[in-house]
Formats: sequence, structure tokens, C-alpha cells
Amino acid sequence: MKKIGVYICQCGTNIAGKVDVAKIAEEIGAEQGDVAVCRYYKYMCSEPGQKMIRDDIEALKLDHVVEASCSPKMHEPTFRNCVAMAGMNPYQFEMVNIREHCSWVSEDSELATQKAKDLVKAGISRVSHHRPLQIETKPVTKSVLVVGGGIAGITAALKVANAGYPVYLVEKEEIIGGRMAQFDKTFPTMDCAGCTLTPKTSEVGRHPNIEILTKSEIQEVEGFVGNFKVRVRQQPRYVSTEKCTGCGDCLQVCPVNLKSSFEVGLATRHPISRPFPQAIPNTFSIIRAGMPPCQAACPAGVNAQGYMTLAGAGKFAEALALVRQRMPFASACGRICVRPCETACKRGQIDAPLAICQTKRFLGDYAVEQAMDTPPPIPEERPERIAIVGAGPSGMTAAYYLRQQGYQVTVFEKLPVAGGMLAVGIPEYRLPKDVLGREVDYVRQMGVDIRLNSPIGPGMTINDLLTRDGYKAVFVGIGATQAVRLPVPGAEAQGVLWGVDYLKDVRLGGAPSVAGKRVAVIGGGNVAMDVARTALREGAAAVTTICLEAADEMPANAWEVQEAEEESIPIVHRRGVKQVLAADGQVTGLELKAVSRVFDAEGRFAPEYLEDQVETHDTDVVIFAIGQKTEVSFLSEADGVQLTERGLIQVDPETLATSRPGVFAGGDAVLGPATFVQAVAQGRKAAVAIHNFLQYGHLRIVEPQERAVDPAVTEEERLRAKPIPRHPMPVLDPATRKTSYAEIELGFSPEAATEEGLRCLECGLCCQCGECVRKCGPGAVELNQTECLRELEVGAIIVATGIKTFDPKAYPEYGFGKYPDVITNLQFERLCNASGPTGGKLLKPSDGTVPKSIAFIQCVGSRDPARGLSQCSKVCCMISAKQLSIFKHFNPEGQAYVFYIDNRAGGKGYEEFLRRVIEEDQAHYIRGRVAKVFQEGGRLVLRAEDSLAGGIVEVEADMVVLATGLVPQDDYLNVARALNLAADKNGFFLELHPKLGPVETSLSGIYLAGAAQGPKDIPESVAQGGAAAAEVLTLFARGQVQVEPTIALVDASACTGCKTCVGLCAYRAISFSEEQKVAVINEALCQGCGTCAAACPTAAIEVQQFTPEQIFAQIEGMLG
Amino acid sequence: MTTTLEPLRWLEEPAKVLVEKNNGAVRAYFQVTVPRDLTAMCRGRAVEELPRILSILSPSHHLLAALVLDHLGGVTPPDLARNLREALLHCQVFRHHLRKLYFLLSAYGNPLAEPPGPRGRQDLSPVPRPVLDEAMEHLGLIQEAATILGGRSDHPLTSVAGGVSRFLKEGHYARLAEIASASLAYARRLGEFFHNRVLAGGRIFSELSAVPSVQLASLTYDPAADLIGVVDASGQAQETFSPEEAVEKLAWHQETWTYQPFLYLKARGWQDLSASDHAGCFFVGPLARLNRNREIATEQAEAERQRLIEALGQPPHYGLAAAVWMMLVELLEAGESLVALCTEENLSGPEIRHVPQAMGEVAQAALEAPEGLIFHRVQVDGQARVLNLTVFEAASANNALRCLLTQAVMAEALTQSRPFNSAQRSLELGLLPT
Amino acid sequence: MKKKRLAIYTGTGCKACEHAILDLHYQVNPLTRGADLCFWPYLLGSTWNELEKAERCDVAIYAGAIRTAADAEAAARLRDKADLLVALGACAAFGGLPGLINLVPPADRSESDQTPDAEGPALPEAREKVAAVPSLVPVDYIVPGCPPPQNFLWALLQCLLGRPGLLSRISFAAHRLPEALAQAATAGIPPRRGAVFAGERAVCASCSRIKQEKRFTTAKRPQFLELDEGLCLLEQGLVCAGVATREGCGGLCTGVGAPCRGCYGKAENIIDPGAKLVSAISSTFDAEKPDEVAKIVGDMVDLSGTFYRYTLASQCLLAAAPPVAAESDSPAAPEALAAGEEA
Amino acid sequence: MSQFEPRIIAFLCNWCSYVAADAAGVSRLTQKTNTRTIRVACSGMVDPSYVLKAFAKGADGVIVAGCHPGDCHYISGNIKAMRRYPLLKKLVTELGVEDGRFRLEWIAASEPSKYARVINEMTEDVRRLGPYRRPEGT
Repeated sequence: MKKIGVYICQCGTNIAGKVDVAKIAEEIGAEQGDVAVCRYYKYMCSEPGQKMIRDDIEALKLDHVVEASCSPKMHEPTFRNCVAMAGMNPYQFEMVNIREHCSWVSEDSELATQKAKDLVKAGISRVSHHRPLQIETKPVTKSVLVVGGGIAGITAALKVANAGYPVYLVEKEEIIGGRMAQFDKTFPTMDCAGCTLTPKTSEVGRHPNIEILTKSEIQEVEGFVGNFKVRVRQQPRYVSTEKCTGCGDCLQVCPVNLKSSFEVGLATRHPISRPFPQAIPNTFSIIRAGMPPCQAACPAGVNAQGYMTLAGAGKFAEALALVRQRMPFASACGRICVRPCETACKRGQIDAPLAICQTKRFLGDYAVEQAMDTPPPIPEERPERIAIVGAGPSGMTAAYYLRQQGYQVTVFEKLPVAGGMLAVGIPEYRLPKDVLGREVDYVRQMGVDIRLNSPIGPGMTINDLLTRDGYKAVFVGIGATQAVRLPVPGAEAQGVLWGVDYLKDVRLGGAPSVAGKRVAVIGGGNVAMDVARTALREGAAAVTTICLEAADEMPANAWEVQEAEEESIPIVHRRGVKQVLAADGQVTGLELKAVSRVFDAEGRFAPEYLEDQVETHDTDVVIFAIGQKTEVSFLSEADGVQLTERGLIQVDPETLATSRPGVFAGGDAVLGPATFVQAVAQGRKAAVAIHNFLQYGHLRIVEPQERAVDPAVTEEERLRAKPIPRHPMPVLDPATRKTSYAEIELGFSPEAATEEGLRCLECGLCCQCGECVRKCGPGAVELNQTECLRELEVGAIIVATGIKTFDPKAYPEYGFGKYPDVITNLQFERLCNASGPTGGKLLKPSDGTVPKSIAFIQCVGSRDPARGLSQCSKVCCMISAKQLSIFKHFNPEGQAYVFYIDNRAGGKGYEEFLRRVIEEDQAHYIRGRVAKVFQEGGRLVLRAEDSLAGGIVEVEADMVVLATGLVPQDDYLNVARALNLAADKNGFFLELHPKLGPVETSLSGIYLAGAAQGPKDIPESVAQGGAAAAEVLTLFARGQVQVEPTIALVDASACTGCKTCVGLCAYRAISFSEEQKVAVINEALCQGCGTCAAACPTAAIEVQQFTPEQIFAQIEGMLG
Repeated sequence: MTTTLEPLRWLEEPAKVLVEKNNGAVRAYFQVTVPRDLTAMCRGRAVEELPRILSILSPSHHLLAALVLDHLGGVTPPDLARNLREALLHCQVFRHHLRKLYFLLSAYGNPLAEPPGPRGRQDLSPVPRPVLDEAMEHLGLIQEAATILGGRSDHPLTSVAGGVSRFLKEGHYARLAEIASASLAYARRLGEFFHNRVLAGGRIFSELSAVPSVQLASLTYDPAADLIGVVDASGQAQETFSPEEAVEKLAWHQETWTYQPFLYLKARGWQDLSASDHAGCFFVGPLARLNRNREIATEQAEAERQRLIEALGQPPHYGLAAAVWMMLVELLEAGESLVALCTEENLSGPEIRHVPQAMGEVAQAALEAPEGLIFHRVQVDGQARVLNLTVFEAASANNALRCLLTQAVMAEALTQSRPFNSAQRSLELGLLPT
Repeated sequence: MKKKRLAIYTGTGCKACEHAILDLHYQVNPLTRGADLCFWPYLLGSTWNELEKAERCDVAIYAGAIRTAADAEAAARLRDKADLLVALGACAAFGGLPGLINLVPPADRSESDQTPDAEGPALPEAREKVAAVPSLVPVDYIVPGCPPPQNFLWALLQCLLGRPGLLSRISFAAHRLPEALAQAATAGIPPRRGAVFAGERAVCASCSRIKQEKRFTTAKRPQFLELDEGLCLLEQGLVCAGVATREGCGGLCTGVGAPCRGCYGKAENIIDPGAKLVSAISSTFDAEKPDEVAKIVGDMVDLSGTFYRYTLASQCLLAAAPPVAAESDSPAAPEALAAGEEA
Repeated sequence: MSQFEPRIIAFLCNWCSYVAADAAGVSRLTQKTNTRTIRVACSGMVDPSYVLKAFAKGADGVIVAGCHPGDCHYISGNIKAMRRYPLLKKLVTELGVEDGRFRLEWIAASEPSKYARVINEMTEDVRRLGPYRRPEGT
């Protein structure tokens, strides 16, 4: 038998005025049942009222209490405490709302009384099913994470830190201060924002309890109030905050200029910079978007953006040095590279890609011309001797970088010349002997011992080198020097030659003469082109190239083909050789068959022929240039180097280490016929690996991959693109060149190179050219920094991510972005800010003169659901008023207009301020929306409708300021997702209660501060920051969190493991135990929403205080 | 004045018999006391649910309803599925007949009583207890087989549109084969027992043949030809018609005094039961199948049928003895067919079902169930919900027979001036095969 | 020890439940060793008069639904005559399939169009609605299922007839008994009045199919669905009542690929199977917008006939007759039968 | 009291609709007296059993009200309610509950007037339909 006490409040006349409280109390009191006592009183919430309840509980040993009065939202806590004080479990109490839901909204008092009674009876029958619930407690981690370093976040951080608790301040930008740091003066007091903010920021900067994480964003949050685990992704600053002295020397050398977002595009900045002198952290930092496409595309990873930018700045030596960090042979590469960098170059999407390759060539050649191309001294000599097999690109590259490390390097080359395929595979008109010679000499000068005519093989095997001759490591960098010979019928006839072999013979002498003969070259690759053009120069009467591919299918580079054709070498497409026709052992011609396809559906090389479509082609010489292969027969058993089934050397792709410890291989030896730049890439890779191998014994190369930038051109970059066309490469005219081996391409002038450099879009922002590194005295710049993940353990989180301003481009009729003098009010702040672009002088962006008249357009984006936001952005009215008076301060004679809808000046001293502006500064406030802003005679004209005076007004102004609305940060959704925060339809985070919980969120332990919760002015943001801090400190002071007992519980005996609930929980609080085959609820995560309970088909889940039996009882109670 | 005979043993439908006697004439009513309610139960249901719902009539209706779904979906089940369904049907025949025979025997030896049993019947039984127990055990076995094949023996589950819902599992094949051969062996044993103890004459046989018989046309279904055939009382084969025509050929008649409707041949019209000629009425079941006088595929069963014909002469046969004997024949047939069918080759295969692409509007099918010819016709709406349903089940088909039989038995009792309730036993026996 | 007197009767419904009892007999022949079959019309032709005249019987088993006045009377008689009344099978316990006609107004139920000539004896009056036994007379035990499975029948007789020996040859391996029943059965004593001879949880608990996090994308119809051998039927888009249906069958239907239709009645703690099925299935709809939801719902047919296939007459809050309370001396009965409904 | 006074059970979510109802009270938006409100944590907590229970116990109408989609205090509880409603509606309709007796509404804390409007409108609808008679099983 329950003992229930029922108490009905008259609430003065609020309830009694409509509801016959006495009658209800009487009737209910009269009923038999669990009700032990039923009283009513004028004000139950008053002390006497509460005392009445407490006394009854003690006197009558009540076990449940029903209170019928106002909304539980109002007084539930009050009465819960009340009954608790009397020793009753607060959850055995039920509150019935007969005021808001009944007396206040009913007309007929009889019906109202009936309704009230039903509600009370419902409460009674519900409460009798209430069970005592115990509140659990968990300890609290006493540190806080503040997301956002604006004024709100700063305030909160300082308050918590001053209370002695550690604070992590996470800021997306490189400095803290947020919007306020951009402001000039603040309304209504007109004191300088900087002067009020900077003391705060610097206090944060030096506060022992605050750690600032700049350029950081929260990634993921686990846990619950008092026990959060937060993962934060931090982008590198590239400048050590410890070492940087803030001297600013770097600014003098940085070649890159970008629009400054801090200056809202009104000024440029260098990637390395400090937005303003008082910024916190007070050190410089570098912004980098990621690895630019050119560098990402280059197999050797040459920093093209870097050296192009340096070239643009005329710093050729530095540029060359930068090239050589990853490409020792600038001149050679600049001549023969296949240029993946240029294919990737974003500028190609605008007009034409930068002439990266030719600029590189220029850098190499220029150094030589200036006779300033001597290798730098080797920092420290190392004793280890290293053998390199093959003086080709990869071998020489390996030698170059190993030597740089101070190793004693010997290169073994079987040919009489160094340079491998560069020397014997590439015709001179493309890569002159002396150019290559210079590259080789450079390596020699570094102290590399290059031994020509020294083949590896019997007598000097790799094994010998390691075991006998004391080499610590060997790199095999041999090339694919052997021409592939197809078994074509008749190929044995006199006059059949083979591509690369022919080229080699020509270079080394001893090639069969083709003078006066008709030559047919078979093949569509670069080698075929080279062979054809070489044959031409060797005096052939006529040269024809015959290839399987159609013009657009040819593997040869377009420019190679073009040059060949310019030299009047006809190219026969889509023909294959059926057989070589010969008369008494001498070639007479070719029988050709038509090609039906070259590549199959997957794009693999798989030619098919129309055997019946045959034609003959008369010729005296046939040169097959259909590929080349690597010759590895020099390897011996003892070497212990394993091969792949393709007959190439097998290596670990990461380190290029072969099966024989200490032996490495790269280039064609590993890849088969590969490009020059690939070979170089592998040579360097091997060098690093060998260094690691010799120094640390391990072979892993740890080179963190930088993320690549978005390949699409951004608006920003289009603006950055300087209007310079790509420089064409001057070339010899075909007539003259086809007779000689003179180099065809003549190279860039310094001016051309510089201009090419200037064309760079700086896709990666910082180009890592290293200028600042060289300049920085304390050596603070660390370009090798990489992004890192931090995991923070905190007890509470304050979200103060702030806002950004509405983009007025949505209102094209205002001409923002079209007319330079149409600016946003945030830009205006910068224009009159002492540390701003104009040094504090209010000047027109267009011509830098002082504006005589100025017009403000209010509510740009605000209060316009159609095109902007439905909300009022709250601060714009006052901002314009403030800026107006600033303008007046600069130009007392000036005319100022404000086009407004309403003037909203709610706030201490705001209205007075506004009046003062209107009256003293004689501003013209015109009520009405501006329809159009247009230019007339060099002045801006605003046309609007004056909705007070009526009629259309037109106003001339030198400068138009758009009072843009406030919108959430672009990435507010990421934050919401990471924290499970709810946001309203405008994207502002949802507070717990619009009145009573303005800084709390539905997630306990996560609080809001500042404009992230809704448009605010500074005082409000500060107040909220304080309030949020107070919430946090309250939590910390308690030291433990009470886990609300109104959560869902699983009755394991009824759960059937159907997994219906698992996917439903928005808090991921439900997991499935494979052992017991039942659902398990993490009580700490559960918020008690009851979705799972409602869904559970066996009613195995119940939410405390909302159990079915309680609800059913309530239903039965109210339906009598 | 009216005598009420209830309950009647062994009847699936709740029924009682009312006998009115006034001035020398007797009028006996076989009254089914519960409405059929089938349409009310099924209208609006998803059509694919019919096999599970209609199985409350008898397990065979599960198979028939599935057949209708095949037709509605325009698919023929793969061989494997057809074999599984056929095997299940044989199990049902075996189970149905064996139970009836068990009931018959139990009339001569109380299966439950440890003497003295209820109703104080002395167990002077010509049917010793072990015979009954063996029957029980084999009912158990055949049920197990039916459960393997149908998922459940009484309300099977597995037949679905286009086939069967699941493959047999390893081990099932062996067990089925085992049960099949055991069942066949038992069928033979039971046959012998009947020949020696029942049909050979003596108390049981005389009592069986004493039960009056009714001359009626009979209705059977020939799956091979997909034709329903009528054989008239004289044993002459009359017209045949396809299941499509069934609803035109057959019609309902409803009497006020019984909930069970009467099926009759529309062409011949409905004659009042008290009338002398019942050309429009017919019956279904084992005896009907016997009178169709068609050879049975399996040899032992055929041999037994020949013995039957030798003993009782050429069809038409009427009366209890023939009906009981025919159940024996079909028991053998079922046993043999099961033995032939229950091999791993027959009951395993690659596909178990052909999934229909769409459902038609209307479909029907007929089936020779153990209790006799049954027929479904269903019409569905756009969402394949049941709009109209026509179900001819044995109880309605045999309703006329049952009533006439009741009338005959009671009339005879009157002539022999025995009290009606003393005639109840022979009525129960008479109704047993229907 | 005197044999307990046992009465068995079927009202409206097929004879499957009585066959189930015969099944017991098939396996071993000891039913009579345990019980004195004092009333079994189907097999023995026992008459009501015999029942009246004879002494009280200990246990009466009522199978089948209550469709006619005669059925109702029979139920009442058995209740009077027997100490313990058992509702056997879905029809007796919940109204079963016959209960589906309650959705159809009596006028629309008749199957033959012709108007019969009035002659001959009167028909026993049919009730307007089919009812479950507990809604007319208090019932002591329920054995659900259509038909009820062997092991629970055995357990029942074992408990009520008090002859532990009976169980010797029955294995519970197939689907185990709940603890309480197992104890009562082995001890041969009646369990708590109102006990349900079935499992305690829902079918899913014994269904062998693989369950994953549920996502109900589209409602499928079995005839068009290429069934996945192992996966949960609900997750394949078939409406399956197993989630909210009392276990005990061992997942028989789902095991052979037929969705559960709830012949064991609603799971222990819930008050209306339909409501819970709605909730469980729709909560996992793979839809975020009303029109997506509407699409899925549109593809579902005959909710009432599917969610309440066997329970419309007793467990559907909007269509059912609530159980009657038993006389106060068997307090357990009403709660258990109400299963929370009147709690 | 001549005219029929229906009894309507209103399940209000604690964060939006219940607040709206309070606000309606604060701003004295007169309503018909026929609702009996039950406060639930979230519309996603309303088990269809509650709705059926209410009708079974003689309610003439049931309304479930929660936060607008997207505004749910529990992130997506109301989406679950939104998923359940059509299926439940379909079921109760099959069981003879006329259209208009069962509604799902999104009422934000900021929409007291909408709350009052919906309540009054629904009361009149149900009044027109008359008392809900549960088809008696016995």
C-alpha cells in the first residue's frame, strides 16, 4: 500500500482563478486508495508551502509526492529538493502542470477543473510506479579545451587558467584574437579594440596554464562530461616558436606574395608572416597549402614551385641549388625531360603551363656562363667506399648525393664515355656533348672517381667489389642499352639496323653509313624520332618513319614529333612490318600491313593487324626503333642478386635494396626502359637508402608524405595569375638544323626565365624555396615540420568558434568585387586600423585618396531569408554608426549616408551613441533598401527607395560600406559533427535553453561562448566566455559529475540480441556483446532520449523515470 | 421428437447428428456446427500467406495453395522442389490413411485404456494392443518425415511460390530413406493384418459391410491431364473439365441447418437431400479414386488394388469395406512412392525455387489430397492481396455423402427399430473414410 | 498414487492440437500411465453427460478458438469441472487464425450468395467475434504455438499429471525449457498459475539466422525475393514477427526461411505485438525524409493480418477482448494472462 | 454540457513542444480543454504501444509533438518518430481508427501559437468524428 501525498497549488489566483482547486483536493482526498493526504495552498513554492510538504512526509511517512502547480520547467528542482530534504528520494516525486497547460489557457472553468483533476489523477497513478533512483558520480579531469581563440574563447581560457586549471586553446588560424583583432575601435565607447584585446592575448600567450595550439582543428571527441578524449590535428607553423625572435628578416627575402585574409584582401602578405606586430603567438609562421602539383608530379620530387619562384625573383643561383637538391643535372634535365611537372601545372588550366623545364635548363646553363658553377665543399669526409655500376643518370645521381654525404664514391662504366644513355642514346642536337660533359665534370669535381671502360663482370664482379675490394656498398645503375630485336621475316638482311644500337654507334663512331640512301625508321617513340633525325643528319637521301600508332596514339612527345615533321620526315601511321624485302641479301623494301588496333580496351599495348591489307615500301635501310632492354648478364652467381621474371633486378621498392645486403639497384636496371627523371629519382632514393644503411644499418626511409593541394584552380589563384604569356623557346630553323648536329633549342634569356618564374600561381602558398631559412639568424625556420595529431584529455569543452561575415557577392547589384571602393564593414575596420594596410589612414582602395562621402548599406545578408539569413545580425547597426563617426573623424566635412531598415540599438549606451552620431555627425539616415550601386563619372551612385519620405533617392558616394551579416564559420559542421552538437537552421550552435541555459549545450560538459551560438557584440561574447568558464569551474569545483539516473537500462534476460537498437543511438552508447548476445548501454554516454526503448520489440530497454508502466499508469489515470 | 447424437468420433469438423422422428418417418441431419469463415479469414491477406493459412483445413491445402502461387506467378518449380513437394504429399497420404485406420482399429481395442477403460468398454479386442502401438509408432515416423520435408507436419511451411523455401540438410536423406522403407514394410504388415483379421470376415468385416452405402457420382482429379473427372453412380465416366472451368461446373448450396455448404454439379442441379435422386451430388476421396478405376503406378499397390477388385468385383464399389481397403492400397502406394523418391539424387539439386517476376490476377489449381479432391481459386489485387477466394475442400464435397449416409443409417436403425444412438457407432465407422 | 483425471476438448479449429497430443502417444504409450483420460470426444467419443456425471477432473485441456455459443459453453463447463484449465494452442490462447475474421463485420462473412430455404433444425448460434479462451474464463496455463511443440506439451503433462517418469524419453535439446518450467517438470509439480509453456524471450533469441545492425531499406515480398540462406529475414526486407514474438519454437519457421507470424503470441513484457513490431521495424527504416518513409510503408500490405496473425482476438489492444480476471484464490492467473495488460 | 467533449492525449517532447505549450500558457493563448499532456524526453521515445494504449483506454484522439526535424535535442530522435508515424497510422487505420484521430506534429519551442492552433483544430476534428469506440472483442 503506497502512501502518496498530493499538493495542489493555487498560485494566488493564477490557478485558483480558473480551477476549483478546493473541489479537486476534496474529491481526491475523499477517494480511497494510495492517496494518504491531499492539500492545497496559496503558494506551494513558498517556504510555508514547502514546509507543509516536508512535515507531511515526516509525520505521515509519505513515500511518494505529487505536486500540481506550474510547469516542471519552473519548479521541479525546487520541489525535488524539498522532498529530498525531508529524506524522500527526489525521483519518487511527480509534478503536474495545471497552470501553463490548464488554468492559463482555459476559458470554461468547469472544463478547466475537470482537466486539472484528470491531470492530477494521472500524476497520482504515475507516481505510484516511480522507483527511487540513485545518482551515480564519476571523477572529473580538471582541464579544459577551448575551441576558438577569439575574445570569447580568450576570456573563458583566462578565467579557467587563472583559477589554476590547465587550458588547451585550439585556434584554426596562426594567431589568436579572432575577429576582434581585426577591429579598429569599438562602440559605443570608441576605445581602440587592439588596446583592449592585446593585453588579454599576451596574457594568454605567457600564461603558464594555457597551451595555445594554433593552426589546429578538433578531429574527434570521445567520452562524456568530465572525461573527454579529444583528437586535434595541428598543421605545422614551420617556424619554431622557441627560436623565432620576431625580427622579421624573413619578410625581406620571401619571394611569394599572397592576399592577406587577415587584411580581408586589402593587402598582401608573405606566406611567412605575422599578421600584426602584437599578434600572439608573437612569432612568425608559414602558411602552406600542401605539395604543389608540379612537385607532386615530378618523379624526382623536384620543387618546381620553389625554383620557379626564385627564378622569378632573379635569384638564379639559389634556384639552381634548389633544383640540385633533387636533380643534379639541371642542364641535361632541362633539355630532355618529359616534363610531367608542366602537364600538372595549374597555370595550364588558365592559359599555358609554366615553362618549368626550359627555365631549369636556363638555370643550369646560366650558372656555367657566369662561371660560378663550382661544387660546394664537402662538409665532412666519410671513410666508407661505395661502388656505382654504370655512369648513367641513376648511377651518377647516386654518386652525386653519396658524395655530398662525404662518401668515397667510385663509378664503373663499361663505355668509353660517362653519361650512359644521355651520352649514347640521345642525339647531340638535343643534348650537346659539352653540356653533358659539364654535368659529368661537376660530379668529378665533387671528387667522384669515374672509371671508364671498366665493365663489371668476370674478374670484377659485384661480389669482388664487396668482398675483395672493400667497398661497403654497391649501387647498380645500368641502363637499358640493348635494342629489342623482333624476329621479323627478312630481318637478317643487309641494311637492317636497330634503334638504340644505331644511335650508340653514331655517337661512338662506326655506324654503317646511310648517306644517300632511303631510310625507313620503324617505331613511334622518342627513340624512333631521334633515329630518324639522326639518319637525316647522317646524310640519308630520304627518311620515313613508320609506326603502328595513329598521330594521337604515338608514345613520342608531341614536340619531338613536331620537330621531326618540321625537318620534313614523313610519318606513316597505323602500319606494321609484315616482312623485310631483300634482294640477294640486301634490303630493297618493306612489306607493310595495316593496323586495326594498337591498344586493347584496357589501354594495354596489343596491336592487331589486317593481314590482307598489304602494301610495299621501297627502302634501302630499315632501322627498327621498337624498344630497348636491360642487359644484366654481367651478374654472377656469387653476387647473389636475384632477378624478377622480367629479367630485371629485384628490389624493395621503398629502399631499392636487392637480395644481396649492401647491394642496391635502380633506374632501368629495375624499371626496364624508363625516363631520365625516373632514373634520377631512383638514384637519389638509393643514395639516401645507402646512407641510412651505412649509418643506421636499417633501410627504411622515413619521408612523411605531404598532402597534395587541390588540383583545381581556385578563385584566389586566378587573381594571383600575372598576365604574362608563356615564353616560346627560340629554336634553329629546320632548314639549317637538319644538316648539322647543332643544338636546336637555343635556351632562355635571364629575362625570359624571370618572367616564367613570375607566372607561377604559388599553388602551395609557401614554395619552400628556403630563402627565409638562409636568412633567419636564429635558424628558426623548419620547413621539414609536418602536421601532427594531438590527443588531449579534458573534463570540459568550450566551443567559441565565432563567426565570419556574410559574403556580399550574393548581392551582385551592390557591385562588391566589381568596384574596389565597395567594401565590407570588416574591410573598413582594417582601413582605419593603425596596423592595417593604410597604416590607419582611411583611404579609398581604388586611388588611395580620402573619401569625401561615404554610404553604408545595412542588413546585407541579414533579415533577408530569400537571399541571405533570416536572422538579424544584431551588431551591424552599431558598427555602421561607429564607422560613420570614425569617417567623420577623418573627414569632418565628409558626407555620410546610412541606408537602413530599422535601427537596432538595444544595449547599454547604444541608443545614446546612435543619437549622437545622427545628430552631431549629421549623418543622413535613409530608411530603405538600396536597389543598385553603379558607377557614374568615376563616382559610385546608390539608388534606393526612401520608405519614409517616399520616392526614389540617388546618392553619390566615394566609398560604399556594406554592413554584412554574421554567418557561422564555413567548417562549423565539422565541429558539430566532431562534438555531436546541434545547430539551428542558420548554423549557429544550439544552447541548452534559450533563457536558462544560454551557454550550456544538450551535451553536458560542452559549453558555448561567443558568436558561435548566435550573432553577438563584444561585451556579450565576453560575458558568455565568463559564463562558460563559470560552468566549467563549477564542474571542476564539484570534482565529480553526477550521471543523471534517467538513462536507458537493458534487461539482459529479455534482450534477444536482435540488434534493432544498436544502430539507432545517436550517441553511439549502445554496443552489442557477442559473449552474452545482448545489447549493452554505456551509461555514461546515454542521454536518456528513449529512442532505443521505444524501438525495442521486447521492451527489454527501459528509460528510468519514463518506464512504460509509468506512462501507461499516467494514461489510465488521465482517462479515468 | 429429436434425438441428438454427439459427439461423433474421428471427425475433424465439429459436428453432430440430429434425428427427427415423426409418424414413422425419420429425418436425420448431419450438422456441422461451426461456420467455415474461410473467405473472411483470407480476404485482404497477402496472397503468399495462403499456404500457411489454408493449411488449417488440412496439410494438403498447404501444397495446393503453393501450387496456386506457382500459377499466379507463372513459374514451374524446379524438379527438386517438385520432388520435395511430392514426397511431402505422399507422407500426408500415409499419415492421413494410417490415422484413419488406427481410429478404425481403435474401435475394436481401446488404444488408451488400461482396462477397464472409460465408457466401461471391455477390451475384448480382436485388435491386440501391440498392433495399435505399432500404428502409433509409424504415425510418429511418418510425421517425422513430413516434418523434415514440410518444416512442420500439421501446418507445413516450406512450399512457397515457385518452389520450396529451403534445401534438405545432410543426414536428412538417409533418415527419409530409412523412414520410407520402414513405412512401406509396415504398410505391407498392416495389409496382412487386415487381410487376416478384418477383410477375411468375422466381426469387424461384418460390421463394416453392415454399414449402409450411398450411390453417388464421384469426382477425381488427374494431375497428368490436369483434368477433373466425374464418374457417375453407375461407374460410367462422365464429362471431364479443367480446373479453370471448375467454378462454372461446380456450385455451392447452403442449408439453414448446417454451416457446411454443399458442393454439387451445376449442370445436374441441386436436388433436395430428402429426394430420391441425387444426380447433382458427388463425393471425393479414396473410394472416388478407386471408382475412377485407373491403374496405380507402383506395383505392390496395383497388386493390392487387383486383389480388392477380385474380392469386391469391378467398380463402382460402394461402401465402407471398399473404402477402407482402398486406403490400404494407397498406404502401400504412398510407401512405395516414398521409397522410390527418397534418395539423395531426387531430393537434392542445384536450385530449389524459381522466383516469379510478377503476380497475375487470378489463378487456380486442383489436387488429389489424401482426403479427396481439393481445389483453390484465388483472385488478387494490384498489391497481390487476396480479393476473392474459392476453396473446395473435402468436407464440402463430401457433405452430401455424409448427410445421405447419416439419413441411411438412421433410416435403417428405424426399420430395425433400434434406438438411434445405438446406430451412432456404425455411422462413425461409415463417416470414417470421408 | 491415483492417476490424474484428464479431459481434452477442441472447440473451433483444426484438430492439429489434439494430433499433437496423439503425437505424445505415438512416441511412447505412457499417456495413460500418467493420466486417466476421462473425457476425449475426438478419440473416445466421450459425451458431456459422462463428464457431468463423473467426479471432478484434475486437468482440462481446451484447444481451438471460441466461435460459437457451444464453444463458450464448453469452455465454461470445463472450467467448472476441472481444477486446472489449460488453453492449448494459438487458437485457444489468442484466438488464432479464426480470430482474423474479427476484422470483418458479420454481414460480410457469408460465402454462399443464395438464400437457403428455412427448414430443418436450428443452427447453434455463432458469436459475433471469435474469442480466446482466457477472455471468457480464467485459464491457469497456456501452451501456445500452432500447433504446440512436443517438449512443452510433455512439460505440461509432466507438471500437471505429476508423473516424472513420463519424460524419460523426451529430449529438450531441440528447444530448452525456461528454468522455472524445467524445475516444475522434473519435480512433477504445477508451476506458478498462469505460466506460459514456452520460452521467456523472443524468437530472435533462438533463431539461427545471422543478425547485423538493422537497416530496413525496402519492404520485400517473399515470393519475389531470392532469399539469402543465412541472413536475418527482417534485414532482407521481409516483415518478420519474430522480434516481438515469444520464443519456444526454436526459430522453426525462420529456420526454414518462412518469416515468423507470431503463433506463440507476444513476447513476455510487451502489451501489444503490433505496436512493437511497428516500432521495431520502422525505427530502422533506411529513410530520413517523409517521402522515403512513405515509399517503404506503401510496399507493406495487410499490417493487421500480419502483425496479429494469431493474436488479433486477444492481444491487439484495439480489437481484442481483455482476459477475464480469475477468482481471487488463483491470483497468479490474471497477471500472467494479461501479460502486463492489466498490471 | 450538451456537446461531446473528446479526450485527447498529447505526448509532448520535453525540449520543444512541451516548452511551446508552456509558452502558450505564459502568453495566455486560449485552448480547448480537451488535451491531457504527457511529457516525454523526446518524440523518439513515444512507443507506439503508448498510442494504442491511449486509444484502448478510451482516448478519442492522440497527438505526438516533437522538435522540427534537424532541431532534435537528441540529434535525431524526432527522425525516428517521423519514421514510425506512417506505419503506425496505417496499422491503426486498418484497425478502425479514423483519419484525424492520430497526428504527429513538429512544434518548436518558439511556436506557442502553432501549438494552440493545432490543439484547437484537432479538438474540433475529433469532436466532429465523435467518440472513438474500440471494436469490442467480446
